[in-house]
Amino acid sequence: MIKKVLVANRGEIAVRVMRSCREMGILSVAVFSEADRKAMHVRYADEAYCVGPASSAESYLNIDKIIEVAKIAKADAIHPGYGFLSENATFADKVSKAGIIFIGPSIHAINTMGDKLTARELMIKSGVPVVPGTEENITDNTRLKEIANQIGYPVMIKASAGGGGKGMRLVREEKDVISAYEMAKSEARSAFGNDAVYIEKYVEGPHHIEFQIMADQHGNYVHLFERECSVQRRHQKVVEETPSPLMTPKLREEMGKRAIDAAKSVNYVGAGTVEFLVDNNLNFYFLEMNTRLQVEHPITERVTGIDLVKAQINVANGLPLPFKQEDLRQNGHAIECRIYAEDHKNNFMPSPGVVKSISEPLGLGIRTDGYVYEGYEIPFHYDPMISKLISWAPTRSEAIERMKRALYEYKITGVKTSIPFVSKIMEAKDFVDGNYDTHFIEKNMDFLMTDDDCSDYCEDIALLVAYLDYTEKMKLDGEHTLDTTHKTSQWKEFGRRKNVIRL
Amino acid sequence: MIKKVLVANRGEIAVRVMRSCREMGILSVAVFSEADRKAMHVRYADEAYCVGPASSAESYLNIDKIIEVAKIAKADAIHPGYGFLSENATFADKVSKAGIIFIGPSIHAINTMGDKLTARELMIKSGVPVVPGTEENITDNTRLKEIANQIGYPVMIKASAGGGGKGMRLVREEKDVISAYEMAKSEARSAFGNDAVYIEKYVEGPHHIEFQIMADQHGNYVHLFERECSVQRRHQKVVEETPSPLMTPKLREEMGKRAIDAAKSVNYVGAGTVEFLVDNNLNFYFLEMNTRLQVEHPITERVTGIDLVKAQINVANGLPLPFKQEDLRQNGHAIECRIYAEDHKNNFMPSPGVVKSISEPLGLGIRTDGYVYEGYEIPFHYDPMISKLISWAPTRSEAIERMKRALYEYKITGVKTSIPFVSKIMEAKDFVDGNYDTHFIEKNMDFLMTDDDCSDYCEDIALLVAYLDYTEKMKLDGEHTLDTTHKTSQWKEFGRRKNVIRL
Amino acid sequence: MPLELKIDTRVAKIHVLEHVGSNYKVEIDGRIYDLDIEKVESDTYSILLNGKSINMEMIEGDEPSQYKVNTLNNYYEIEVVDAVARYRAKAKSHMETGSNIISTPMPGKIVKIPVQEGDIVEKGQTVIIVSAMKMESEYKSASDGIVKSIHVKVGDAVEGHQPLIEIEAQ
Amino acid sequence: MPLELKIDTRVAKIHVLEHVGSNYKVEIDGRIYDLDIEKVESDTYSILLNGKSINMEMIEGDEPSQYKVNTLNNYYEIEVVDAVARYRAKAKSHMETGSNIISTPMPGKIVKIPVQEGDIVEKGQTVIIVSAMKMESEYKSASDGIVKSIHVKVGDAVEGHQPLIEIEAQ
Repeated sequence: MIKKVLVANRGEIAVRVMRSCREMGILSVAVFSEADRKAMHVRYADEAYCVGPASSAESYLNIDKIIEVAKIAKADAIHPGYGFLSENATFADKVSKAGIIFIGPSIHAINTMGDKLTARELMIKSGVPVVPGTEENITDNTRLKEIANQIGYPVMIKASAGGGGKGMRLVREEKDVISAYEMAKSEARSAFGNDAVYIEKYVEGPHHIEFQIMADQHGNYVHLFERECSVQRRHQKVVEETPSPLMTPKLREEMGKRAIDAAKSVNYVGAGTVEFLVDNNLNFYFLEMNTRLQVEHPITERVTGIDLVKAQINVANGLPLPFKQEDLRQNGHAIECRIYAEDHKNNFMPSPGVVKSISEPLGLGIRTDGYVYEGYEIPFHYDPMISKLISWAPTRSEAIERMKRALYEYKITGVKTSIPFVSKIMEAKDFVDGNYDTHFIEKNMDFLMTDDDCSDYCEDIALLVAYLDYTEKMKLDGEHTLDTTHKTSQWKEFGRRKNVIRL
Repeated sequence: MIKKVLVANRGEIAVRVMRSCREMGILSVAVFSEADRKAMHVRYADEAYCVGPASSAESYLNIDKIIEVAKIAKADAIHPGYGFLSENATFADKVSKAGIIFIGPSIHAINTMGDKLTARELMIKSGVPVVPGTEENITDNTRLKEIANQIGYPVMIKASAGGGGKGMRLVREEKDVISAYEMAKSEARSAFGNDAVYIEKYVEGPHHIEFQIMADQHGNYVHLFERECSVQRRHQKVVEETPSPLMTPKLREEMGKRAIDAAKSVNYVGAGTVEFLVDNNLNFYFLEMNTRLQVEHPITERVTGIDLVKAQINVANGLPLPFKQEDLRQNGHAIECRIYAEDHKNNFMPSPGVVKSISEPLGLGIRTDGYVYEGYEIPFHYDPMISKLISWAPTRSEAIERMKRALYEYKITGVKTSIPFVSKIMEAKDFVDGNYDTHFIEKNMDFLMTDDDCSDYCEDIALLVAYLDYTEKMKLDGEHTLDTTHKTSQWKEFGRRKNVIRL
Repeated sequence: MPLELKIDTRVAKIHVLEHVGSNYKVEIDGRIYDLDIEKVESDTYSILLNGKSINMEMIEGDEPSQYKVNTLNNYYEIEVVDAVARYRAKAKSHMETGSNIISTPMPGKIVKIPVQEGDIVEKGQTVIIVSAMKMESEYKSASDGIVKSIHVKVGDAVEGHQPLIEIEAQ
Repeated sequence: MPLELKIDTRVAKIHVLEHVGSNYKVEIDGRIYDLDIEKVESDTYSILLNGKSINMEMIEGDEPSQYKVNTLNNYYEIEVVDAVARYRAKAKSHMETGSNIISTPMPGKIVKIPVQEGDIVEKGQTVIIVSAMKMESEYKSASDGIVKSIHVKVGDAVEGHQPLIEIEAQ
């Protein structure tokens, strides 16, 4: 049985994994970069070892160093969290070869799902629907029209070497397909030096819906229902919820079945996520499988009551899943808002810096998974996500109301955060109505950027309080400058100042 | 419909009520004493009004002043919380007469349940079991023996004017009953100047188990299952859990039914709690009914998923309960630990003072209901309870493990708290086994008071860190004393100090 | 001591008329307010105005005279203008005349510099791309002008508020 | 500068042998430790000792030289003994010789004073009952003696650390 787990990660997910370890009586080992000596996961762990400089490539991605630490610390197992080495087959392989349990699926599963083309072919073979299209390079106009007709319009022409929207063209009718094809090719050539393009069905009003799956080493597979992740900005998820407002019981059953098929096709073991695109007519298509824990796993934990990290560790220990598909229920509704250190009013610029003060929302139906604390300096080397706020209630509308209440309570000063932005999402009509797809943020950007108006007196009072604070500050400065007999500690002095406004 | 609620309370319960108001879009009005200007409920509310000096009698118990504020603020309703005026029939009456909704039961219900003797008689009439015995003053030995035999040994002889254990005698056999009676009488005479005594059945291994009930204005009654509250110190609850480890489905059904009978006997409306004593043979006896929300209501909320404050407000609005008995489930297991500002190593002495820093436990399955914040001075005028920590998990043992993990994370400095004490409760074998009654704390006191041993190096490191902190502090003091050109703000300076150890 | 305070383009004058304990009677640009103001945390104030409970975070900016203020729904940047601050502001604006210095608000790494010294640039043209926290941000020229000097090169790690590129406005 | 530190009856001597950044090699009463010590919050330290991650809260006591230390499982009271502190301690102990002053650690209200000036009291005898936070606490004499003076009366509100009753030890 696993007695000590090295967590090869940082930030909130490292702390989250260690929480479950602690509950299971398992010791946790942190690794940290030189920039992270004061990070919460180092403080939270039972043991902590430095694995290199600030740059991720030299620390959190330093496979050999991390395995060396695992050996020194005599860790039985390594949990990779998400990001960093979590979907790195070489890492999983080296961990296993070092005689340490990798808490995740097999190398084969990671490799297969990590390669888009192989995964797509396997899904077709396994009867899991994929976005209709072809990965082949289309070289002549006849073949182009043939395939486009076969798929059915609208279609998307995409550069094989593509990314960032370059070399992409949406085509709604046959008459436009050739000119679009030529423009895409030419754009691809100049952008990537490679003019290979392929065609895919264009999914209208696309919803990003994923299924959590869990499998043990004994061939038992379950899905833990869906997560609706369509609130995205630049393919970055911002808000997730479960159940999906789009979902029907029939579709859930069908998609859950296909998600399990996808997992079975690679003999999947552990926790994984099958991502689908779903259109407004409830057609769904396999997108990819993430062979690790997801950022948004807490909403699934909240409605099913299952601790997914504990489940991962139990599976890694060779235990059978303690629940069957028919035991699982979606109880109520859960929403997650990701809180980033960013300035949404300034093009969502990341906002690292020192957290001056923080108070998390408390009370009924609220969970926070974070890692920053007062006085902590958020480093600029890593992801700007500060925390995840999860609300739960029996109904969706109550979960939204509760999230708004929690966001009202959540105070972080020193760095700009996305709290005001996600608060506006909770008020956006399309979101409240559950009537949204991946275009939601784009479509509602004007609303999301508008501040609610404060009455006239707000500004006046802000001015007054600034005035009082400044006056008091100048007075204190004066006192300290002149007082040369001053003996007590600055810290103590700081703590003692209670009635500071003495104009 | 209620649009604005005045919360006639302070501390965590005032904030907790306001949270639900906020989620419902209802404005909240705080009242505060002069000692509470900076209290969290004042900051959290939409409006706040001072109702008098620090002394509760002149502020939080000042009925006329509170009603006056409710009128000024145009509040539609008053929520009394628990304690203070929550079970004061005069208050409920005056509130109603002022045309304001009292969020609680009728004056008749408060009055009836507030009087122990009347309540006892009504329960007997309603078929709710009470502790066998008589409230009559026993004046002769024949009657004494007769009643004792009728009740069955062991019996307890109690002074009618009694309290604090004075004039109480436990009698296990008939041969001792007369001498015990005479001693009790004589003790009562000298302690209270009144030698009236009565007999009650002595409940062996007593469990304090209560049922949450909820009723609307349309005659619908449900119970929301039990709470086990036997972990008590001097009749003060310390830890509560639901389900009770003692409970059986049959007993739950029977007690739930009787709890509803008790509520029906006074045409109860709103949230209330029926407290029972249960012995080891699962006999149960009515103790009293609390006609208000209880401190420990969150564990019921967690396993049923129902927001009891919202339910109270909806009932006050005249809405029917949205659930029936058969809709309600106990999902998983919840435990609450009360966190007091007290020094358990010093006879549980209250420890008011300034909270220097606080970090609440976060993550899966944890709820905190508190009200103190960094820099807040816990006043000595009121209750020393800082917060309530609630853990939930699918099973009891996992809920205990999770509570231990949360207590590990919960850091409060500046005041002494009961965190170490309740942590030890979570480790006590009797508690872990679910094998405890109201004698638990008394019985386990030695264990609860023992610190887990730290290895040798702990003390050495503590010494070293004290040394470094002191040296650095003295150095900083020196700097500030001599630096007369020092211009920047002390606050800023404080925030900037990052690498303070520069020996 | 009546002080001037700036918020956006507004310049406000404040007079404290009465002050007992935490209670203030003040005049702000001719409007009279009765307030109860308490500092409750290191940078948080609780304000009661005719019963209304208002919370404000007052975060000191780069200078002690600058504040970033968060209210429930709004964010303000306020500057207290006293004699010292006024002098500094003057000196600064003089220094910057005709010059447009690009800097980042945070540390990061230079990803791309699509201009060279001497290039003519338009207002809004991207002159440098900096990566921080897994995101790339484009910095644009605030005016038409000529690239006067470039202080960094691709791959450099930079601190926040460090001059990266200077553009002379035309 | 080697200092003495007191913890209960133990007096410890500390020597810092080497110190680079946050890394220390120290000798504490003859034992050698290699440690990485960082102050992470205003009164919290993170310590790494051979990989073990240890957290300690160092809370300043009534004097800057006094610390209340919380570790995961333990609580210590530590006093740093330097020249100044030693002098103060001496003066204090001199002043208190033969006298036993009852005071409370917190504010409260006097509920009962079951003794009168001149009464002979035993060690452990309750001499005053104070109520705070809805609880009554009994304060007892630390030694046999005579009640020398009573500074308060029933009903008085008292501050913490205020002398309430003085008992002359016999």
